[in-house]
Amino acid sequence: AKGAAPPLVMHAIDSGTFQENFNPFHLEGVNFGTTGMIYETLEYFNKLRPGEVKPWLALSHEWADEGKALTFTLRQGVKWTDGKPFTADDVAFTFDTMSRHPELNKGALEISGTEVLAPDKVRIDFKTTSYAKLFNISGNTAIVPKHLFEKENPVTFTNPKPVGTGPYKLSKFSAQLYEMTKNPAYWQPGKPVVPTIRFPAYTANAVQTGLQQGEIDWAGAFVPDIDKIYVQGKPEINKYYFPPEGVVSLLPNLTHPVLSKPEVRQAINLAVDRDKIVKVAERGYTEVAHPTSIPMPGGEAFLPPEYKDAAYKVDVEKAKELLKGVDPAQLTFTLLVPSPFTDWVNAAQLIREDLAKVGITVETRGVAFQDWVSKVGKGNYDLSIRATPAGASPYFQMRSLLLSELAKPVGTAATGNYQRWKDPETDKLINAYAATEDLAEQQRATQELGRIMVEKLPVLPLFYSPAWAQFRTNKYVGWPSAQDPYAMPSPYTSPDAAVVLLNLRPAGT
Amino acid sequence: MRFLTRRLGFYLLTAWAAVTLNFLIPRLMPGDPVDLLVARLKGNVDPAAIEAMKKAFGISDAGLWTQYVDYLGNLFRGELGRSITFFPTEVSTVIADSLPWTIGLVGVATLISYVVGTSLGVLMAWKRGTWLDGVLPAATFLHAVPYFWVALVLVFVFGSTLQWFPGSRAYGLEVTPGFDAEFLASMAYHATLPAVTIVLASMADRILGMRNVMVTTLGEDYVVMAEAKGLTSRRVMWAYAARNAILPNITSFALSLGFVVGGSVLTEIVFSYPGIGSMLLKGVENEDFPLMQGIFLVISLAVLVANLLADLAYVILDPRTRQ
Amino acid sequence: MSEVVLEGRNLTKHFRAARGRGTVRAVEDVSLALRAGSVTALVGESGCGKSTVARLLAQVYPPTSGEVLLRGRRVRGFREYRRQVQLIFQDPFASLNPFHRVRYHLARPMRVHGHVRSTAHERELVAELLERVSLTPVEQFMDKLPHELSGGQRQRVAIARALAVRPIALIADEPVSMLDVSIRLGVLRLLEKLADDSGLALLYITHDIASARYFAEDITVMYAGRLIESGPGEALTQAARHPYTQLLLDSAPDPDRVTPLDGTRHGEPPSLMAPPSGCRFHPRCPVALPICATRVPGRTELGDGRWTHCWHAEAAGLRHN
Amino acid sequence: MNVLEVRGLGVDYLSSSGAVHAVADVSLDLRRGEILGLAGESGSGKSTLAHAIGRLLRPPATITGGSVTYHRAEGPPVDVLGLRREELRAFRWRELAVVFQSAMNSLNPVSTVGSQIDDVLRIHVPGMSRKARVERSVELLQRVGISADRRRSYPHELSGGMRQRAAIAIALALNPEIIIMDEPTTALDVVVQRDILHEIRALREEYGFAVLFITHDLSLLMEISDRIAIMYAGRVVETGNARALHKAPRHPYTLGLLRSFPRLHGPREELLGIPGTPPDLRSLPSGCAFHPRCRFAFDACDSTLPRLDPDVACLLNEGKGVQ
Amino acid sequence: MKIRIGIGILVFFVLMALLGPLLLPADPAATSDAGLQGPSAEHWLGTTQTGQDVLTQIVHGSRVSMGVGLLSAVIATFFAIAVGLVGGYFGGAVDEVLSVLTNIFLVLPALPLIIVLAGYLPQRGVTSVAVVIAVTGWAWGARVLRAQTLSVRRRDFVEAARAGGEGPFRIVFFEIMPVLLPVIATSFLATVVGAILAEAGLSFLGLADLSTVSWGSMLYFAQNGQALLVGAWWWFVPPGLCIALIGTGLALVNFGLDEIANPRLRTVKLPKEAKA
Ligand SMILES: Nc1ncnc2c1ncn2[C@@H]1O[C@H](COP(=O)(O)OP(=O)(O)OP(=O)(O)O)[C@@H](O)[C@H]1O
Ligand SMILES: Nc1ncnc2c1ncn2[C@@H]1O[C@H](COP(=O)(O)OP(=O)(O)OP(=O)(O)O)[C@@H](O)[C@H]1O
Ligand SMILES: [Mg+2]
Ligand SMILES: [Mg+2]
Repeated sequence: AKGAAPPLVMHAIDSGTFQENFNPFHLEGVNFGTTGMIYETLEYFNKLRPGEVKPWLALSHEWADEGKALTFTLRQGVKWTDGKPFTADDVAFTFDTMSRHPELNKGALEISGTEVLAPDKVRIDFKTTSYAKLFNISGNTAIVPKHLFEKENPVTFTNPKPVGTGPYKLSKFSAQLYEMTKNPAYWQPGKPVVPTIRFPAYTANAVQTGLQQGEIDWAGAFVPDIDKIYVQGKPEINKYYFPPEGVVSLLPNLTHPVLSKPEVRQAINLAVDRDKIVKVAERGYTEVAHPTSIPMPGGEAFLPPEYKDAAYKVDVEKAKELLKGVDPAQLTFTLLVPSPFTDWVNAAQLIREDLAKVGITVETRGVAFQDWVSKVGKGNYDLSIRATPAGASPYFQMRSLLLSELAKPVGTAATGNYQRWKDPETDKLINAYAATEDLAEQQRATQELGRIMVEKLPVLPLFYSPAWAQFRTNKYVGWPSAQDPYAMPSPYTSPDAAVVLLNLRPAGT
Repeated sequence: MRFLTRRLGFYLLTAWAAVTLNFLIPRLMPGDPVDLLVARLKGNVDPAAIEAMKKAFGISDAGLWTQYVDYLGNLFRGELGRSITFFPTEVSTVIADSLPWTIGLVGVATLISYVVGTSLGVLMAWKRGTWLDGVLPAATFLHAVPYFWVALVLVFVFGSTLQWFPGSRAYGLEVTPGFDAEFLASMAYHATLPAVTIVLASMADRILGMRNVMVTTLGEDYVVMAEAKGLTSRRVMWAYAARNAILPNITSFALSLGFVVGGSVLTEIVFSYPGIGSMLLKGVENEDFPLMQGIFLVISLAVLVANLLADLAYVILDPRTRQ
Repeated sequence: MSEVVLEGRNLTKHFRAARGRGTVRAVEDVSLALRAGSVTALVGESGCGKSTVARLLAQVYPPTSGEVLLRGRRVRGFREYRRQVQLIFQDPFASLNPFHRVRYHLARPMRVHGHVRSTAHERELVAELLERVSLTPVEQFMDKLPHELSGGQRQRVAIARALAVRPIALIADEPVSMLDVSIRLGVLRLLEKLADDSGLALLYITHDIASARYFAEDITVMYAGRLIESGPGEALTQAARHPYTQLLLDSAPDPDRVTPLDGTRHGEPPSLMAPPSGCRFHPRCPVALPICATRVPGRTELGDGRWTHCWHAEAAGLRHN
Repeated sequence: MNVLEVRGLGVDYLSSSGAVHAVADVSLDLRRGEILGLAGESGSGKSTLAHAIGRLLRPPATITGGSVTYHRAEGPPVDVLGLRREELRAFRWRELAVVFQSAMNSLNPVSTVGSQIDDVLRIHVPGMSRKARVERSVELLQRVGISADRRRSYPHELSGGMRQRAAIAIALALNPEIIIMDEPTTALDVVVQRDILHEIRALREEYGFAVLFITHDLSLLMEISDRIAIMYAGRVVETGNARALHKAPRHPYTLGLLRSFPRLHGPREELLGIPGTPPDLRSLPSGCAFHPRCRFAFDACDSTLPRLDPDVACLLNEGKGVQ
Repeated sequence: MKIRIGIGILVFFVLMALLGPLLLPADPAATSDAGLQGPSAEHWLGTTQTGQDVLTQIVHGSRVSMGVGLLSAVIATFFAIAVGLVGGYFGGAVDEVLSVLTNIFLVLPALPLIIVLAGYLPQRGVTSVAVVIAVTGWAWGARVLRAQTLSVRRRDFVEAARAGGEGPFRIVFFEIMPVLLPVIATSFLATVVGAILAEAGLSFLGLADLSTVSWGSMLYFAQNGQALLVGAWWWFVPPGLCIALIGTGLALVNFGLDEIANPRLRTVKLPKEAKA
């Protein structure tokens, strides 16, 4: 009937079935929507506009004690869906729980204690300077109700009947489908507009058919031929938007005697035709990365000024020139890619073709995902391709790409800096960023890091890893766009998806 | 009876070996689940949390032997641990949720394939030289087509193009699980294509196996004698020839169940069927030791039990093994 | 009398029955001697243990108890024994490997036992063997596969193979029962000739007592795993002393028979898993005495190399003395 | 009075390497109540002939010509080869029963002896009550010397002789006019064989059926049969009264066969045997198929095919055979 | 007849594997701008999404797929012969141990086993995949061979060879094995089919080396590129069809072998008369 707004069908994560788990502390197995739609964070960080922070459950935050104490002022009048008020106790409880249970502390926050200063004021104390972890603290930690969680073991609790502060409530659950309906008492008046969200289970295969047949309103899927399968000649309704959420780079293993030579990396850099990779392997869904690797647009302020307009150019002759001093017999590498990532496998093939032109022999080897994770983690590879997530600001990306602390010896699994870049200057810059709250200073440090990226080539950025988002405008409009990137458009990013939902309005308005 | 006792002993031994291998194999896998988790979460986890997570997942650094003893002890108590992929759900819950689907699908499909395939095999042997011989090349072809290829073609033709049958899921989104007619109908409707895949791809084995044994059996004196006795063809064919020819096929049938289950992994994946095959692949992809072990164990034990049942059936059907 | 070449003394063989259901007492206390240049027949119904005796003598099976002596000595070495005692099987269709040519079948034993010096020598020896078993022209037969030969020809190859190692004793386990009547004769004659010419000691195992009469000097009759009577062929077939031998003789088809068949049923041969106590024949014996059911009759020597195991003979013997 | 007349019957086995003429131009009479012995070397076509008479041949065997006529005690003669399916079923076992060589193989290993008798009764005597059928089975078994409690035994639980008796009991179930016995005692030892032969004769006296008794043991036939037919390479080469044949065989092949059997009693006669080997039925020697092995062969033998005229097929002495 | 059709199919594919890459020397992985084009004079079987020529891929892939099949069948058959013949011939404790081993491998779900073993290998190339498939695929053949050996070992000619003084090694490999050749051939051919299918399945799950062009990896990419949904049947159908055809060919040869060993299995033309 007219007037009754239609439900929105959403597909976030490929899955055959759902398990009944709505515990926001969990990383895996928790159903999408738990954070953002049911539970909320203190603040909202828009990754598409680094530096933009919006108050959410907290109205403001304030650092003290050289980044070791953080005080939040909370929003008043927010209620849990069971009617109990949201207070500073809940916030303190949430952070206490994380410090009590390190396995739930995914952001590795070094919490030393919490203190409730007033019903709407709470202070969290840290062992070390934690300016750089603000996103993890306030942007990525869902606050849970103390009065319900204190009775449970948060590690194993599956929270089948979640009670949150968010715009939605869980209304129905089965292994193939769960539904959320709007929280009538939500603290943002008149919102949300979408009354019901349905989450049917789709596997990676089924989702393609689902998109083709118009079953899904909002998805975040890689679609091999988006025009044919999804758009189907209706670009006005069947829209998509793939902003960057990180960078995919070619990793040269710097412990390799040949690849550790800058001129070799330089030659590779000049030989690889990134435009073609983007067009053929990535089907034009994304863009060639900025040489600093900083996601664009959005990261302008973090770019070193002299490289603002830098771009890659293929120069086979110069590459050959650079390789003159290297024994051609040594220019043989294997390029390790995870087989399931077909676009990377194709990209690897293109890189192979490009490098062959400058006399570098590359053997591409596709391996199982876990094998790839293990080999790259332990540094047992020559060349590989890997994505690095952007995080709330380019700093996070730089840190995980370059911090020498992360580069473990070959044979030990690393959690970042897989190419094993060791440079004291880089480390100094990264530490400088973390030691300040001042945005300008942070930007300066990041610019320096960008300069290192361009000049020393610790890794070779290829293209931005796109955030997938397909959405239809026949039911609702107001989706994020390149013109208005108010949140990550992908349904699988939290809490951004909730922010998007709160922005939707019925079509035709 | 002695025969059965001996077999039972053998199965226990095999079960123990399977359990032990199940324990060892996942531990020989490269990488570890937390690394994978980190990789899949694209670095949203800080390394400091990893140690704690390992502990929570029950990944211990204890010696292999201690782990083995613990593992056996837990098994005896029926504890399979918690899944890592679906943390903190218990593996037994995951299996309990998915196993019925597989058993239902694979069980019914295998049963159909067995009954139809065996009957066809019998008929083909009986009516050699008629048009039924034409089934042979068709069966041969189906025998050689990859399971998933058949499945994908079926999905494309009957699922996407004609839209006669759903190409994914175990039941419609609109129905709520429960034992009512609507749910059961939806279930059967959704199971059609996957079942057809399994039947098509596994029936050939049954047809060919039965035909060959049957042809040999038809040459036996007792079949000629039955015919000479003036019995009806039906009776000769079923009570004399097929009844005997089925015996050597029982064992191979039980063993092939393992292969059918293996094949159903692919089928389940194509059809997004929430069975144990999909779970297995998920477990393998995520190096979810507890889940993989649990599923390994269930499949192995199921095949063992099927074999034991086949032995039992053999004893019941073949008076020569009684005594 | 010529020298005893191969002798089995008190041979007993028990098998464990399939799936562990008790023991099969296949052969019990059998003593048998083969003499050079002479054919000894072992006669008995199917399943009475003839083949087992053959295999015990050939040391294919180890005896449960008793011993096998070759020229009065125990021989230990596996190859050494094979070189001296050879076995010919019942079924010429099964005893030749369908995959190997005649030449291979004959050359292998010679090679194994080191009788061959060179390829040319081997060929010569093979030709000689074929000649001995009358498979001529030799050239033609040498390269044939078993399926290209008729039954009689195959059995000749099998015999030639046994001869290839130059044994001193040959055990023929029903060598002609699978052959057509019309060609049996040729094979039997060949065996007879080998015994005569080469001085082989030959054990001819058969269930056809009539052929034993024709081809063997001595006949030993076996029943349900035990020997029951033995003696020179002619004497034994014309005047059997043991009731079983008599029954066997009466039962054999004989177109010349004048007396019509009598109508008594004789029952089935006993199971070797639970053989009858005492004389194993007593349940079927028309003249059984009470003692037959309880005690095993000993050997009664009847003179002229004849002896029997029967309480009647024993009683008669006692009376005579 | 003939109960069965075979005229000019021919059977070929078709195969890729040429047709095997297993039975060629065979004519044979079976008189009411007699035992007709059929002897010949292995492969001479005895079983094929018997199967042809019972219409039991399976592909690749084909009847190439001739006729088989059955004469009831009253009523018109029956063309056996022309019977339609239903008529054939009635003919089988009511009029003609078969006992095969090895009873182990001709009894269905998975059903009891009793039920195999019951099978026949149920199909052929539809009105018979269950109780009556059981009684009849018991009666039949007792008639051949098997105790009633063996009715529930499976074939493998019986000894060889008992099995053969059971097969005969099944053959007697409907009091047929003709029983074909294809080497019914070959697998048995002589004492048991003797008992069974005796049984057969006694039953024949009692019921008056005619027997076609097939074996390759000529001396056995001489003893049991009334008349004898000798086959060689698919043809009947001599027929005649058993005694007469024994005393004065006329075909050189019969003579050779007779002189191949060592005798148990009387003087040691010289054994002749037959030189050479049986012929390949695909390419028979021209003329008389026996001539390459015949010691009496003369020129005409390799060109002229002798006909059975009236009792012997031999060119010697103007068709009268050896004299 | 059957065997002839079967051999015909096999010869076709063998020729394709041997000569094809010489006739079509282009790199099968080479990409071009002409993506997702249907069959044309230039691309007989069309192109993939990244503009690779499907025909070139099929031809080059045949080497890999058939190579994997052959290699793993050779290895598996080797194991099967060793375990089956030795166990069957010697019997006793050796046999008990070997049959327990065989049965365990029969019962264990092969797919995860394959993944584990693949991960355990230093290299995950075509060879490794073949080895891994073989390691999980020998048990069936061993079981069949053991059963056959058990029956052959009791045959007189084996006894005769033993009585003639032959040693056990010679008996197993020169007396028993030749007789089992048809069985070995049958099991070998069946393993080839199994291995080709297993490789395809593994690739389809993304668990094999996908940077090598094989029919399995083609299917994987076709599926990932949703070839059917975008209507690119020329991309999806040929690899599957090739696998099926080669499997059919092998199976037909197998039936032929069976029929030679057991003539009763032959299909026959019934003469009109006998049918009635
Ligand atoms: N390996 C064995 N295991 C168990 N029992 C056996 C074995 N070999 C023979 N027997 C049993 O021993 C008994 C004697 O067998 P054997 O083969 O010696 O008899 P036979 O007189 O040669 O019979 P036939 O005339 O049928 O060849 C039979 O009951 C048989 O079942
Ligand atoms: N299915 C068949 N295909 C081809 N030839 C066959 C077939 N069955 C039998 N023969 C051939 O037909 C001929 C006659 O066979 P048949 O069984 O009638 O002989 P037989 O006299 O009964 O022999 P035996 O005494 O061995 O039983 C034989 O040469 C045999 O090889
Ligand atoms: Mg024997
Ligand atoms: Mg016959």
